[in-house]
Amino acid sequence: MSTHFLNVLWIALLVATVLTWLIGKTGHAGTAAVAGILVIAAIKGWMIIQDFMALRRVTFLWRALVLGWLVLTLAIILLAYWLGLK
Amino acid sequence: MNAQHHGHALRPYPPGDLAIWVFILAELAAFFALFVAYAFTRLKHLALFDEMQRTLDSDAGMLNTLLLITGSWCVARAVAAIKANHVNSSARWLLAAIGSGVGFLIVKYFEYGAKFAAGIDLETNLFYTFYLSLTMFHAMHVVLGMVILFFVWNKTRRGGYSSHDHHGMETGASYWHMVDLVWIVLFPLVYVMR
Amino acid sequence: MSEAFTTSTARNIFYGGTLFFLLVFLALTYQTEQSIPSRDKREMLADPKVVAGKKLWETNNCIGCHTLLGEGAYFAPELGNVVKRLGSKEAVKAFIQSRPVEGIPGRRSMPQFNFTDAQLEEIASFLDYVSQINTAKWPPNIQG
Amino acid sequence: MQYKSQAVAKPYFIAAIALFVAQILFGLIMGLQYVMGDFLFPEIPFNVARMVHTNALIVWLLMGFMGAAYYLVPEESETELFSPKLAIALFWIFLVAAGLTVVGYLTVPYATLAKVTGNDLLPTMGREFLEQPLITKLGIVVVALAFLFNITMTVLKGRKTAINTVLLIGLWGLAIMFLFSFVNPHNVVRDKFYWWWVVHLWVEGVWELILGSILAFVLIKVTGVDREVIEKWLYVIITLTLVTGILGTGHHYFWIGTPEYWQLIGSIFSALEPIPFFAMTLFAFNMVNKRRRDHPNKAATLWCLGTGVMAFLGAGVWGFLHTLAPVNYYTHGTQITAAHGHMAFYGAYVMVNLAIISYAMPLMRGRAANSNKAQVAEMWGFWLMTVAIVFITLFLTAAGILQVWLQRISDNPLPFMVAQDQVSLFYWMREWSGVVFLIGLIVYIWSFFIPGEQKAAA
Repeated sequence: MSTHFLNVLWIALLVATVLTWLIGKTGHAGTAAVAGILVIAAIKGWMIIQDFMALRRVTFLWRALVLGWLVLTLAIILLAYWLGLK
Repeated sequence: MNAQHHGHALRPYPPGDLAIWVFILAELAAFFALFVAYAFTRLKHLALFDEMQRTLDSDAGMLNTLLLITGSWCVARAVAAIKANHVNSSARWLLAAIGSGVGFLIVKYFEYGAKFAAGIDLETNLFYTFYLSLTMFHAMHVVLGMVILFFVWNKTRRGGYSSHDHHGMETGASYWHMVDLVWIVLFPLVYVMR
Repeated sequence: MSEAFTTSTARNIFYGGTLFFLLVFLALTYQTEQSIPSRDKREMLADPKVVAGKKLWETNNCIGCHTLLGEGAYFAPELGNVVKRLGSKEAVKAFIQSRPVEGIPGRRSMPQFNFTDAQLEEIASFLDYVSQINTAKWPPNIQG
Repeated sequence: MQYKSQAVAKPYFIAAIALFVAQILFGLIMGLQYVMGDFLFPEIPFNVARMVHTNALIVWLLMGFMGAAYYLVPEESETELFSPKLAIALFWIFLVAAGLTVVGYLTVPYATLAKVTGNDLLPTMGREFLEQPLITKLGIVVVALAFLFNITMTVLKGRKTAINTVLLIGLWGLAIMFLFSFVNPHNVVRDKFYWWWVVHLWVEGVWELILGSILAFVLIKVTGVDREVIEKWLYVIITLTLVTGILGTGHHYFWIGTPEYWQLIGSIFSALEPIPFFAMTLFAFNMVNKRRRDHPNKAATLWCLGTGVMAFLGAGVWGFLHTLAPVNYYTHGTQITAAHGHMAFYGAYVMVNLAIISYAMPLMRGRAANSNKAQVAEMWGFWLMTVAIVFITLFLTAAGILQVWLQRISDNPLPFMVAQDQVSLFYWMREWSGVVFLIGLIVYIWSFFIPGEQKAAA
């Protein structure tokens, strides 16, 4: 993993974090905000798992376990929020 | 080791010791259960959760996210450095990661301090039960991660790891990334989304 | 496999993980001790009858048939809320006193313990104390 | 058997099985009292039968653990036991104390027993599972300390392996947690809070370490799989056990006056408690599949596999069924709890004891394994007892569900005793399953008396 790529990733994660924070700060709520925030969280989690944890070059099973955790967790949260928005 | 950089062969096991991965998966399962419990309890008490969430300090939450991401990045750089046999540089990156952990705890100290000063505790209401259980449990993981990183740093600076042997460092690094990963879900869930 | 998974790491994780969760548990224990005075009606323990009643409860092995706040044997009714269920301490005392020595043919029966009036008052006071503990709305209804 | 002193385990195992018989007989008495309320009344009231049933269980499991420790520690440490004489002396002290306690339960009213055994000095009696008189409790502490001294000295002078280290941690934990049986505050909430430190942190904590190390030892012996591999599994399993089990204590703190955040913590961590049991099942089957030798003792292998499966079902699945706070609100203190208790104790602790007994007894009697005929009888015992416990559990679960419905959920909740009458059919079926269990136990014991025809132990 090149260090340059790690640096770019780091900056991207920082920006994404500020973005999430801004959505909350500006008082956004409801379907669009929840969906946006969860998508950002998914992307951030995905980057961390693939490149910081370095599972990108590991067999499918291990990646599936951890990425699956991320997707399942966010999906269930989405479901619970969606039920609350109805 | 070459295959890892250039080839297409997939490694059979994740970086670090398998034992830590079993532990990581168990921890992820615990946090999964906590997150799901939070989301569905909120569903039953929407008004309370939305109202109480506004009393949280989302600036502190954001700052802590930045710190943990930075800590994760430092550890990733430390692993990259040791793979290039840059022992001193690797040790410095580890120290920086521990530093970000210290920063996280300082922010938490002020955040909790404000809450406790307002007389809030685990039993104030259901939202605060969740907020405090989740974040304190996570903060203890930060502490554990720092303890692990401390041992890894100590061994690194004594020349215990090299480009050939950094199994132990990857073990500690994997745990630290897990602590970051969990927070990536926790922050929007508890501080931001409504 | 052997390189990916070492016994020494597994051992260290065992010690570290156990210590970690033990500390969390002890911290929660401390918090619980700080917090329960608001729920456990400890002020009622100032009455020596309640303390004596607990000892009678124990030395007659009531827990061997009954549950108390849901813990014990499941052979006889829950007693954590029995004062409320029967309506008064007097009703509880009357029930205990009325048990036939030889039991009831074909049915479960509580033994006759031949308590004195003072002892009956102590047991009833103890059960009254337990019935006032804040149990997070358990049991679901008066039947226990 | 590689070391002479391992033979001290034999009386422990024999006494364990004898107490096992007593436990089952009193279990059958209680089962009958559930449907024929006046059976043996007032001679042996239900609470007395129950004390004998549960205390005999605890004592025989402890006897088994001690026997297992005496058997496996010399072999693991590759040295003779520190003091075989002490081990034999402790055996008689423990057995006589246990016998006298049972005689006390059966012959004197409990209140009188409390009076004459010094309960007034330090009231500890009359709490579930900790009914033993003060002097018996003190005796247990003395025996446990002397036993631990003996075992620890043996390990210290010999080889330290993961198996004997984990066993030692488990046994020390067992002794230390037992000290909380002397903590009995007047405050019922605090009384219950610390009572669980003995009960829960035993069976869902340190006992699982003992279980894990005994199972690992027998699996090494019967499968010939590398120690390295088995020891890694052992560490991973016990890590998962304590990581989930310590905070899992919270599932007992839902409704006893403790703060309500325990509903969250207890639900989460006890929901994870099946994981170590599942890992144990995988472990047992994996090791047997990877076996490098076909050990002549097929029965011992069967008990090991049985432990994996039944502990997972009883402790894992049946525990999970009613551990989440919203479910437990309705099931707390009903026959559901009894159903879980029966299968969990049998699956985890009874079976692991029978596994080490099955493995070690033939060796102590001078043969590698029992004759084919004896093993077949033993396996019949295995299946009869295991199937019987499954049915006991199923019938108690059915009784529990019906009880919860009638007494707690329906629009017109019935009084306890009325609901009990409604479920009596299931109690009858449970009692008949209990009879089958007893038959299984008799067959199991009979298998010890079938002569061995196999060659002498290697």
